[in-house]
Amino acid sequence: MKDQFILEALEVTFEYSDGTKALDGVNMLIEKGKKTAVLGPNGAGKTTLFLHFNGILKPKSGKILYNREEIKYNRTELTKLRKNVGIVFQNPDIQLFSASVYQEISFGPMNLDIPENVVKEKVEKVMKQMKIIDVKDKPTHFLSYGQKKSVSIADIIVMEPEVIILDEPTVYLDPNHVQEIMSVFDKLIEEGKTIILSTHDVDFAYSWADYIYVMKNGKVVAKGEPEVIFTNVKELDWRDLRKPMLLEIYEILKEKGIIDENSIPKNIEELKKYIK
Amino acid sequence: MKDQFILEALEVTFEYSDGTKALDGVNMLIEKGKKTAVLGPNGAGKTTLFLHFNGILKPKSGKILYNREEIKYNRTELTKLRKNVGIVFQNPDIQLFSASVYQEISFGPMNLDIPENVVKEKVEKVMKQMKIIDVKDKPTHFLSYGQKKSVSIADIIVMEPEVIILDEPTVYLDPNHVQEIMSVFDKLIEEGKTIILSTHDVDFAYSWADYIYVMKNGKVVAKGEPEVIFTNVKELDWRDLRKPMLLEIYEILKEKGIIDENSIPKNIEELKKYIK
Amino acid sequence: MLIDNYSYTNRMYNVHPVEKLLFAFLTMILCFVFDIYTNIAVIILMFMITVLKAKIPGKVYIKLMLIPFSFLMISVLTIIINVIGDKSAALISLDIFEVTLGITPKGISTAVTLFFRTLAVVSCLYFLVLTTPVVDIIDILKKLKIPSLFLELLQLTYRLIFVLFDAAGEVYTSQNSRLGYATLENSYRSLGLLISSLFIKSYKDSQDLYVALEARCYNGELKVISKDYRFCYRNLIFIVLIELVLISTSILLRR
Amino acid sequence: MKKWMLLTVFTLLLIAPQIAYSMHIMEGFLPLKWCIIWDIASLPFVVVGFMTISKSVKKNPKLKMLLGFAGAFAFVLSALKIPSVTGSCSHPTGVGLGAILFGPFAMSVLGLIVLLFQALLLAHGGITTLGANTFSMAIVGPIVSYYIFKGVKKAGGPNWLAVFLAASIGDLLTYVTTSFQLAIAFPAEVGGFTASFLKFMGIFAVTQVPLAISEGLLTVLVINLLIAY
Repeated sequence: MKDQFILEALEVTFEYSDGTKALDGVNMLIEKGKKTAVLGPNGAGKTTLFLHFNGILKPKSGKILYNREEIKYNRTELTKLRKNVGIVFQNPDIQLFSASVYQEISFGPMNLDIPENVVKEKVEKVMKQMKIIDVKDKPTHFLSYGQKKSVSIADIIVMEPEVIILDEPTVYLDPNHVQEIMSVFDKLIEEGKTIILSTHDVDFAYSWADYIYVMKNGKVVAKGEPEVIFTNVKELDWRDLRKPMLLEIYEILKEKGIIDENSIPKNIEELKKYIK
Repeated sequence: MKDQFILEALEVTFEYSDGTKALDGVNMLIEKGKKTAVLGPNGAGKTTLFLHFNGILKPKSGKILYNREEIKYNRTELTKLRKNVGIVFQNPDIQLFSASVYQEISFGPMNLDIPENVVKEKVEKVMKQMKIIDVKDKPTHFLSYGQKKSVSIADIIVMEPEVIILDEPTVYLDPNHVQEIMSVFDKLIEEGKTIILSTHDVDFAYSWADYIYVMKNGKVVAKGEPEVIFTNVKELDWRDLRKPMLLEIYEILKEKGIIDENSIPKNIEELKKYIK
Repeated sequence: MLIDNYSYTNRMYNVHPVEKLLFAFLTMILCFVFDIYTNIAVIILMFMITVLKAKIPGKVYIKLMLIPFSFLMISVLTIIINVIGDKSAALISLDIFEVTLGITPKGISTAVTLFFRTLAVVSCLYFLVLTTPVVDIIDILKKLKIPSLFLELLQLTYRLIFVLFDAAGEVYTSQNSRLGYATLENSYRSLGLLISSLFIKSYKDSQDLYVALEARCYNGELKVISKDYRFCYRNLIFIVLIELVLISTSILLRR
Repeated sequence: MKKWMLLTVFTLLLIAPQIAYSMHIMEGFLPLKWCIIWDIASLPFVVVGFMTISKSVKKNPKLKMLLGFAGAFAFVLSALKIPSVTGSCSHPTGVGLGAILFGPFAMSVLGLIVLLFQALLLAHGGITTLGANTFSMAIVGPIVSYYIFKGVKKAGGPNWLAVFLAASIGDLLTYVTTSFQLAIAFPAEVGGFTASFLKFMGIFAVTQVPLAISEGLLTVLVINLLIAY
């Protein structure tokens, strides 16, 4: 089963033009069809790494593989790669360039030389999916922050990428909106897409992700399944990372003998079930 | 004990110039020396209300009281009010406007016509307090998000206000940083200051606040002490507000008879203590 | 921004933008060609259409009409009042030092014509901008074969105006909260800081925007799909009719 | 009669501070002939500016986004209020600042874009007077500012002086151009163009000189802060 990894960063090192080392020998394997969360403090290199995954940045050394093949940095190959690996940036205000929601979303597919009538269909479909069909005729600057975020996600989904990378998608959103967006992602996962996101929210990452990477100072400092990474990894620096609350409580309950050793809960429902 | 409220909003209504009703008869009493959290979805009117508390916005009807006196909107009175009621805004990326950290923090006290050497002392002191002394001479746009946040808090603390209002202070910060900031606030509370903050993070609000207000659509829809508001208030719309995880788990444990009815834990340590 | 708000929410939002543009510009030309009566008719006509058909509140419309009024008043008065040699030709005159200032009948008639023509043309502009969003206007320009780089700059500028406007607002509020505008001296300093930080932010954001577009396969051209509009023949006939009525009555009433 | 005159002068003074809002020649004010003449006069400058921009954008695609931001920046700048010594407020033109930051060629195109949006979004200026306003504010002003800035620097003048003179004289020459445009379109009955020009200049001198100085000071402040970055 060697073809399960859709994206791979192998020993990737990157320096910004001012000499700051942003990535320092990063290895990261992204499993196809899975939910991967990247945790880590500000400035750990998460965004820089993401920009490598669709060829915006080129590693100084090391390589990036998409579907087991090293990516090439010529225009045709890059367009193909960027069609398949979409990035939703953190601040929708900077990602949105058009005052019209409709035009904004049509930008990506238009660059792929898809016929106009097909683009129109795709745009309509994705607007329904993201529940922004009612702001179709509104200018971008009329939208709330949450709506802008939805548009910026639609921007990417409309291109039907295989991998969707999200930089801090939950920041500034209210819980209600976070849930709405997450249910869209769940559907995408069902369709076989791969999702990678960075976040500061350990509780969220713990119960959402299939696999977690922790980065610090341009390095991967820990990786593993959520239950494993937060319980077993000794070398984690807990000053940067809080333990998920659920896990802390689980450990207390385990200590008091109320819960079984082997049934680590991923959410509250599971916790309820596991308590003797 | 009638003088315990330092800020009061009484039946405050506000409309933006385009006619949107942002506040609709808001009543909010802020107790002196206490920690108040304001919860609610985006667009609920939290920020608009905060801008009333230091006189940036003037209510269309209703009134704002500071120290039991209705605030007046002339220059001298506003200056006094704004010195005493400081607001730390949400996004430090946008809000900081100076070339250097020192210049940024000294902006407020300089406007208060404090002699320059005194300003210098105050700025140094607050930089130590916020642990940003090592970035003193750096341009603000070179800082990490977390450092920018610390600077934006220092901006306000340096003016030594009686009330500090924070709009979503924990968003996008590392857990480590959140804790650091919170310990600064704890010290301020010990000194008798009053702190108000808005947040989306119910877990955080639950264990941090002395008193919670919930806003929606420009109205206060619920208020009370944390333990009370999340357990007793039936009419709360739980689509907008999640129950704090600790409380959910407490209820499960109570149901299973593992924890006592009357010992509602406010944090994990308490939970640990209360489990039989 | 008031005008921008209404351009998206008015009742004529869905009318084909070319129809609206045609109507506004044809009428504008008539304002220049014909005399004061035509102009007064246009002022009334545009008011009626904008307020009754597009449902722009009358109060808003009048408030907007007052914006250019100070320029109009000053300029018209400057044109009316002249240094004159022959006092007898003047209706009113006044000696200040050695100079005689005065107003002549001819001056008044020029000024009155100018006054009404200006208001009439302004009414046409208001009809256009209050009913037609900038996005649509840029779309029309696209059909006029204007170089695409220029249109892309228009498109970007329009969007970014609001981004920077919000940013400027946030900085202003933050400065105001910290007493930045308490005195005149403070105000200058604060405004200088605001402008320079806005410039830096613009520069940084432009870099980030480029990266975000690159990630969506940007290849040097901002290709997008425009909204579909269909011409409405009833509207077109209506436009032709109104213009014809304006032209014929203007010619007939002219001696 | 004299009372009536005094009243007029009084009203004039009352309105005067507001003229800052409207130094753009308003929509419909110029006769059609002059609208077209100024359109034609502006065109070559805009075309040259546009070609310069085109060439640089081809070399550096990032520049397009930067120009978009620059246009938006200039627009937002002109919507800010400068507090004035007289207690009233005025709007910076940004002519000098723009010319120093972006150069006079780019400013002809950016200026045109800003003026178009001012007409469409704020009803300042207009479509028929776009050419005339472009000529005064996006061509004459920036060119004058730019060469004064370069000239003073070359002569060894300090930076602040170069910036101050560039911004304030650029501002003033914008008004002079506007006066010229109004005077040539509306010559006085007696004295013709010259008399009319002096009249408009007189009005502008009263209202705009303090504003030009304010803008000069502000521009110095901004440039100094930018250098500090």
